[in-house]
Amino acid sequence: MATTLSWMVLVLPLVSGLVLTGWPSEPPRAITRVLGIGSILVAFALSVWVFADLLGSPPEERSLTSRAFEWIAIGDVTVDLSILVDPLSVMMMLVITGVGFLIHLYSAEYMGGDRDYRRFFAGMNLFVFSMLLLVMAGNFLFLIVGWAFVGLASYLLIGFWYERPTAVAAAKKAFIVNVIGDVGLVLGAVLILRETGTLDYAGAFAGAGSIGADSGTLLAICLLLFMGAAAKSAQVPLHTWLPDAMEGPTPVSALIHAATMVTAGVYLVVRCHVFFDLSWLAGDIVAVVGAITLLMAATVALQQVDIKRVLAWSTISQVGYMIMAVGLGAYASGMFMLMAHAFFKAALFLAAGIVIHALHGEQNLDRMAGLRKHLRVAYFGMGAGCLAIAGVPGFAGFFAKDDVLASALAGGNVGVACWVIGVIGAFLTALYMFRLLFRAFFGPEPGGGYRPVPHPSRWWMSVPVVILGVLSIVGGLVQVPFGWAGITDWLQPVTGNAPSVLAPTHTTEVVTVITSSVVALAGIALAWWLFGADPARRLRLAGVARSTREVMRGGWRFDEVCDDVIVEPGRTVADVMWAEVEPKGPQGIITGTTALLRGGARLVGASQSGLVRAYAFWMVLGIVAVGIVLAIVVTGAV
Amino acid sequence: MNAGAALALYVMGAVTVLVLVLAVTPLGARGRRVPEVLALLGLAATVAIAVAQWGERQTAFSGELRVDRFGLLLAILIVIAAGATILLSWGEPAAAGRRPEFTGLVLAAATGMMLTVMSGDLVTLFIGIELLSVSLYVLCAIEVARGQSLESGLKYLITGAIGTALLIYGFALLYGVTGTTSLEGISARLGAVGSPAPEPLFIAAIVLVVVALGFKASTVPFHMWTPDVYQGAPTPVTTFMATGTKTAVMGAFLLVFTGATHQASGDWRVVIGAVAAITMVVGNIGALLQDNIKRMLGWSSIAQAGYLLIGVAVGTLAGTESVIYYLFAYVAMTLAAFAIVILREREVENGDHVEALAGYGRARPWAGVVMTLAMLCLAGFPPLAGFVGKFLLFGSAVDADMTWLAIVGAVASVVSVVYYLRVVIVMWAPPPGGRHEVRRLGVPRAVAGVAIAAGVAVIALAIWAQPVLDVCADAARALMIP
Amino acid sequence: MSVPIGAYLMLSLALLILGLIGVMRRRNPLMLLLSVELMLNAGNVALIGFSRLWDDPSGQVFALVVMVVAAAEVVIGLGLVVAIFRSRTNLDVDEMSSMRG
Amino acid sequence: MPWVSILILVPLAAAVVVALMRDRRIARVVALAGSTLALAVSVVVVASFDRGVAVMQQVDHLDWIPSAGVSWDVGVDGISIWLVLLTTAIFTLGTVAACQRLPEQRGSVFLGLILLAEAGLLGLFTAGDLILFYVCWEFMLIPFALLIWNWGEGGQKTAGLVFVVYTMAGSLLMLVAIISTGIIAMDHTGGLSFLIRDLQGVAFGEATSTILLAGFLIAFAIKIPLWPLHGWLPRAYSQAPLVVTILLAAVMSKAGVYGLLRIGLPVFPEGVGNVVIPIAILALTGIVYGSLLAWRATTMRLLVGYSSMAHLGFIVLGIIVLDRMAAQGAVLQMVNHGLVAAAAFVIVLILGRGAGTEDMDRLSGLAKGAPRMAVAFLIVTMAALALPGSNAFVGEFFILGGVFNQYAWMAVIATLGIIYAAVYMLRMYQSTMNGPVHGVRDDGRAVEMTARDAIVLIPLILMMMWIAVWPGSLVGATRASTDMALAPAQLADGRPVEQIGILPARAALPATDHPEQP
Amino acid sequence: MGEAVTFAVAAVGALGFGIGVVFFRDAFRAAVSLIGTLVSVALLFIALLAPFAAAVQVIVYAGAIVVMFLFVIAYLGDRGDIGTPDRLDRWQVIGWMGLMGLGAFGAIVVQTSTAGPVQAAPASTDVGSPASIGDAFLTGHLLAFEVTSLVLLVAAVGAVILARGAVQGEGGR
Repeated sequence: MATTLSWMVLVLPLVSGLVLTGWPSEPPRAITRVLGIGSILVAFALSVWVFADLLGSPPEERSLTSRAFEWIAIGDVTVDLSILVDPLSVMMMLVITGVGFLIHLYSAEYMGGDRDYRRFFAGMNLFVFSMLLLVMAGNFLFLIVGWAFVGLASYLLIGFWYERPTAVAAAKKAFIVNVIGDVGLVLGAVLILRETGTLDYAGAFAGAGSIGADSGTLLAICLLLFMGAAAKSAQVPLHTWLPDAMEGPTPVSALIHAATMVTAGVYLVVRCHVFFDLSWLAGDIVAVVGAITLLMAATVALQQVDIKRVLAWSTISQVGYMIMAVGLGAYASGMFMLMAHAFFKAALFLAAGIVIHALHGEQNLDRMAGLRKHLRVAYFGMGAGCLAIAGVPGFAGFFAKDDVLASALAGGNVGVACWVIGVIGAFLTALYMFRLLFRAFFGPEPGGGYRPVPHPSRWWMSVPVVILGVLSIVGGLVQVPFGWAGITDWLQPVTGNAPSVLAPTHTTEVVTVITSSVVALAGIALAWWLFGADPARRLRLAGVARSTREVMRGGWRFDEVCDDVIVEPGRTVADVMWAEVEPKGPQGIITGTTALLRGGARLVGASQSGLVRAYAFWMVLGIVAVGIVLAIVVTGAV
Repeated sequence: MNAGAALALYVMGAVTVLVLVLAVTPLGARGRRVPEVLALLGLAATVAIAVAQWGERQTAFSGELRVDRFGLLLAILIVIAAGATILLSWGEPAAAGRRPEFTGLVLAAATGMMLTVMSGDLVTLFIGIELLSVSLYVLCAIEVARGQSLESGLKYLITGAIGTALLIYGFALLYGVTGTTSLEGISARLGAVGSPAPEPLFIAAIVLVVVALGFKASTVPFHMWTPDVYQGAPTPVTTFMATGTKTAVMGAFLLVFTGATHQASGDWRVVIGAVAAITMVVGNIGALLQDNIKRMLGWSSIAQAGYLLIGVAVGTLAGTESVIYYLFAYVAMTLAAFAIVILREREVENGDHVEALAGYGRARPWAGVVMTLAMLCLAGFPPLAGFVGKFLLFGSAVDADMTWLAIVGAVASVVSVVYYLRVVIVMWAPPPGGRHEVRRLGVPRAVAGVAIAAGVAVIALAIWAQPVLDVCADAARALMIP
Repeated sequence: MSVPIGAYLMLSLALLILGLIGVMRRRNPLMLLLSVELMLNAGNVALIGFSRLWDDPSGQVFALVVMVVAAAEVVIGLGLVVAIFRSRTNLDVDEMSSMRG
Repeated sequence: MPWVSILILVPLAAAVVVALMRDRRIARVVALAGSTLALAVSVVVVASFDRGVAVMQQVDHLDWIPSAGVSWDVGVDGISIWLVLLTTAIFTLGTVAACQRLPEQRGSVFLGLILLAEAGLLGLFTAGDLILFYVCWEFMLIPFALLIWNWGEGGQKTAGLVFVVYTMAGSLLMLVAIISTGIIAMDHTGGLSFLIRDLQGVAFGEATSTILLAGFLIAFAIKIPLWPLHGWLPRAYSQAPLVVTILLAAVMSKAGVYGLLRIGLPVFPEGVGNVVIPIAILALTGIVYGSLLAWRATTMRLLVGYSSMAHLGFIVLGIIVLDRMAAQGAVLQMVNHGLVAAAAFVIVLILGRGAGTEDMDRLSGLAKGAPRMAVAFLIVTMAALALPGSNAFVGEFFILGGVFNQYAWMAVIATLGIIYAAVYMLRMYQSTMNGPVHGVRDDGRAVEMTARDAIVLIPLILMMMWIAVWPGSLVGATRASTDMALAPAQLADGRPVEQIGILPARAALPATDHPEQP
Repeated sequence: MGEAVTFAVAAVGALGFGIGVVFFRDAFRAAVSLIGTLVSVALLFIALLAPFAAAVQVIVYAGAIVVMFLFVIAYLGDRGDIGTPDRLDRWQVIGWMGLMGLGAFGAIVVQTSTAGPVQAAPASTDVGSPASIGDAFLTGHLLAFEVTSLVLLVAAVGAVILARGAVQGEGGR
């Protein structure tokens, strides 16, 4: 029963996306809305039904696989088109379709003014389908297919306004980084195929033991898979595409670059936790990368001026938290953070969307202030989001982040180091989020008031923000320290109870709760002092550590380094090939032989002097030549 | 001494004399085509007799003439070439005033060629070659009014005379070593002695014979005269030289080397192989930049002589069989090519330039198709007869483990593709002056007939390759096993 | 046969080479034909020498046939020379290179 | 019913009839009828194909020159079945495209030559006799060469000549190699025969086998084209009329690879061992080199041309590493690349016609006026860069898998090709479709895909989608034959037995060469 | 003994006149020296017991052919011969070397050859007599005999064509 429903959840967005694309001309707005949003709503409803169905059945029967048909039988491996419905994938389905529905609702109005209304919703639906395929795939091959479709959808949506060269470049960059990630995943899958002989999750994980714990191959598998995850979840080396991806419309940023796509990496690590359990080194590497990303992104977010870029860097930082958690083995807390993050980050983005929409596309913080009087809903959304993300006790973020940090503290000395970085990160998060809040919503209006008074948006946009706001407040109660652990119990059948799976102990809970609360409040206070209380103070402090802040605003120069190290050498090699090697090598063969033949022909022609006596002369030489050859042959032969 | 065996030769001789006599009688006057018709009838009779005598193997004139399958088959090919030449020269301006003499001389040359291929004795072989050469000297220079024709005649005569002198000297030495002039006697004498320490005189004989026959077949060190003479002589004569002489001289090569001195083949295989290799390479390279179509076809015939020599150099049964088959294919392709050149020459001034053919394919599609077929066949493109011939020749070379010869042949054919296809390009390219100014001159039916027949032959030889090959195999066996 | 066959062969070889020298040296076609006659004679000497050696008549028959052929060639050669002379004044063999390449 | 012989003779007959026609309209109708009839016959052949059988099926044998061991021997097996269908399908669509934009000069001959090329290619893919294989190999050269000369675009006419002479140089060496193979085999088997199935059992011995294989490989390398011998590719692709380029890139480029798998591996197993590494390195160079040049290419044709060189490098790599999965992936990839290359060139055709120029840098923003074209172009681009989920990905994934099993470092280098594929295909798509509208009148509506273009493009895309959704249907048929073609080479190369698909019961075990060889 | 003397005389004569044929600048003297060569060769034939051949040589060769030469040389006068330097000078050296090589090759061959029947033929056989040659012609080489007539016929027709062409060229009949 659950599997048939899951197939419907998967197929619905695909069908609606294809219908919208295939529609002969631009369909009326109503039909686009019904199809686009309706399909996601129904998908969400069915997901809830599946969730309820799974909840009803005993834990050990919650992992169901269903096979549509034998996709390919090649060599001695057969791959089926199959889906895996288990607590992990259902949880992701809920997040994707739930938050997805709200964002679709929101974008109905946000994109109201755009000519390609139908193309937007088709893209969004195809994105939801790809994300569902990714999380529900039953084997590594269809994971990769889902993975690539998600990359394609994000390419299409980032480059939605394709007439803007910056958007086109951003889309290309995102896609190419995604392909690099894909390559990592493909090589990982191929290595798994070689070692375990199958691509199915069940078979691969069963065979994982035979690869030999902590062996080089296992490490290679984990790192290759993580390479894919890092590209998708924008971790340190491969994160440069996310800030540029803000070129796309805000709902796109909300759905893709906050709630769902960036978390695919986390999902992947959790799904393949069997490999990571067996290789502690791989886990630690992942955790360290998460930690570094967390810290680096937080510092950069502090300096951003564009409202969406602040949120983008904050996403990179928050995902860093999740990657750190799952790296250390705290799978449940990582997923809990993922869910909570989906709620408050979506709320923040949508609120920002309202602001941008109201100010007719204005995204620069310097030209915003005192909006709380005009945009009440945005203020509520942004406020709730900030409180949640900062980890103020009682809000969703607090419980999630606390769970992560508590588990980290219990995870050996690497865990402790991560805990410390996590705490610093929490402080910085509170600082930059409330900087955003205070600069945008508090203080006097710029230039003595907005000429066209920003009018609040209609219900399409307000309702989702409010719902998400409430969720960011309430969402955390699912798993409360010292209370109940909803998420851990729910994911227990998936993550199992391998020794390396981390859970917070009593003491670490207490310590973390105290420290994170103190740190959060300190961050808010500093932010109020810097930006809230006296807007002019910010200008006075502009001179402090100007050069480092410049570097931090540029994203620690990752873009420039990457260009110089990878892109430019490739370009020069290609130019050398095109200008030097091609004309001399392969083309050279042709021009060379033609010249040779032409020379030979001229030589032979010249010898035809037309002089009779010359011919007689050549005959004599011919006789002598034949004589000599024969003499050599005869003496040689004899 | 059964004279009956040589009936075919009698008929040819009689017809030749008869036609030459016509030159003086009024019957030879312009208008009525008496000499040509008489000649064609004679040729038809000869073929009929040759086919009738196909079965037996016998010698006439006490060994001087071997009427066996080998001789008869090549004789048939020669007669076909002669008939085609007569048809091609139907309205030939060069032979305007002196048609009986022209036809008579062609018949004389044909008789000489038949004599060469059917000879069983050095003297007959020599006199056959000389009759053939003398007739062709005159034929080349028959268009007395045109300087180039005379020039080609004299060039051919002078270099021919030198060749004849060397041929005599070679045959003399051969006679000196073996004491007899009959080919069977020579091979018996060589066989009897077993494989002698190579008698130096015999080596000198081989050198001179290879040189002399090489000259007649226009192989490379001795090819210099060919392009000039092919360009200067009237085109039907050039055609006859390219087809008939080549067949006769290859027959002579086979008779002397594969036939008579095959015991000593160890010695001459490499030499002829080397000559063949050089001929193929230089022949093809020489033809690359030619812009006069007759001169280009001259160079191409040099190259084709190289391919034919592969079969001779190998000295085996398979080699001889493939030479004979390739001769059939070669005659067909060359006739087709020259027929179109003649057709073009009659329509436009200096028609023998390659540019003159520009766009001709579009003006006369059937001529274009025939010329394309001829060129593709000469280049060795499958599935035409040229390819089958080359395949058999290369096969025989590899079979006698002279694979290097096959490789040189392959490389040379690649070079040949360039200039053969250049003609095809020019043929089908859009005509220079927009619409093609083909004077609506009536197409001489005889020439068109030869062209189409040759075109069809090129395809037929490929499709029914096996029956033709069986006939060639019989001929080869007749030669090899006395 | 007191004089060995080798001597006759050396003589005929000498004549042959003399003929070849003549062919390469002369530019007048007439003189060329003369040298060719010389080479033909060398052939005849060899032929008749071997005929004597083997005591076999076919050598001499061959020699006689060669003479006939030589005659025919000379007839046509001279005819050509006369014809060319009438169509053009000088008779330089080198001039006759209108066809080349 | 000798369906396979009929399959070859139908286009041949149609070609002759069409070429001789004066009236262009009737010529068009007959040409279309001919190619669709050929497609129908090929469907019949495919329908009556028995998947389990590895050896050649539906064989028609007719002696041509028995004394020289040459015969008309055609048949179909797992490797060639889909290539035959690909050929007839692409040529039918090619004929449709040609009929839509028939050159005014001698249009009927243009169509005739296309059908002639189809006959040659079909002969090549079904030939069971080496000589017939060679004859068809050369026979298809003539029509393509003539097409490039008389109706070539841009620049002088040398491209056609270079193309023919270059291929002929290789193929004539192959002819000598074929003859040597036949004759050397004669000592082993008594009778002279050029049938591949007879030559397969012969143990040539390592040295001879390698030399003979080298003779074949040069010809195949030129045709594929492998890295250093691809000089003819840019000239031929840029100067040929686009309809011809479609046929060249989609179908003719498979001749070399097909020859490698049909003749190279099965007939010379001992020789393959010491050829694997050199060919693999050349293939890898081809992948990287082709991708780099595609990235720097100026016109769309060159970009797609060099990219097809990279893709073919992948296919060759798949075959040469002697791994079952890679080889089966390679056979599937041949079909995939055919479809993708054809679709890409059709799009270049439509863009070139609409915008008047094929220079990518002078066009941009066409998606605004041509949304349907943008969607089609996107699908083809994604297939061309082997996006997971596309048909090309299926082949590439399993080739990578197989190559990874044998030589891991090769697979890693090969992935460079995938990354660069994304770079240059996106460059092509974005520089024409996205950005501000420029270089075309009325907002690019001229470039929009009309119904006429759809007839050619949509079938190709549908076929691609079919393979993407259910590749098993194609691969199932090819497995047995590919394994049989690979087995002797794997044995000779000393691969572990469990990697070998079908133990060559009939074919002699060259390694052991035990006496009771059949 | 007599044979050695005649051989010596004939050899000297032949070579001397031969050099004359090749090197005389004047055409007439060259033709006359050719006659000398032919007569010396005839002498050789006599030494080789081939009297009939010698006779034919003198009558046909010297008598007919060279006379024709003389006649044509007289007809053309000195217009035929031009003193301009020939254009083959730079190749001349290689030509001479080629000839020397040929000569050496021939000499080695002649010295080392062991051709010929086991026992030498007796001196006094009448092989060369007209009777035996006639017999040889009509039995062994009848066909060659017949075809020579055809060759001469062709030569005659050729001469007529060339001559008539030339005459018409100048407006004759």
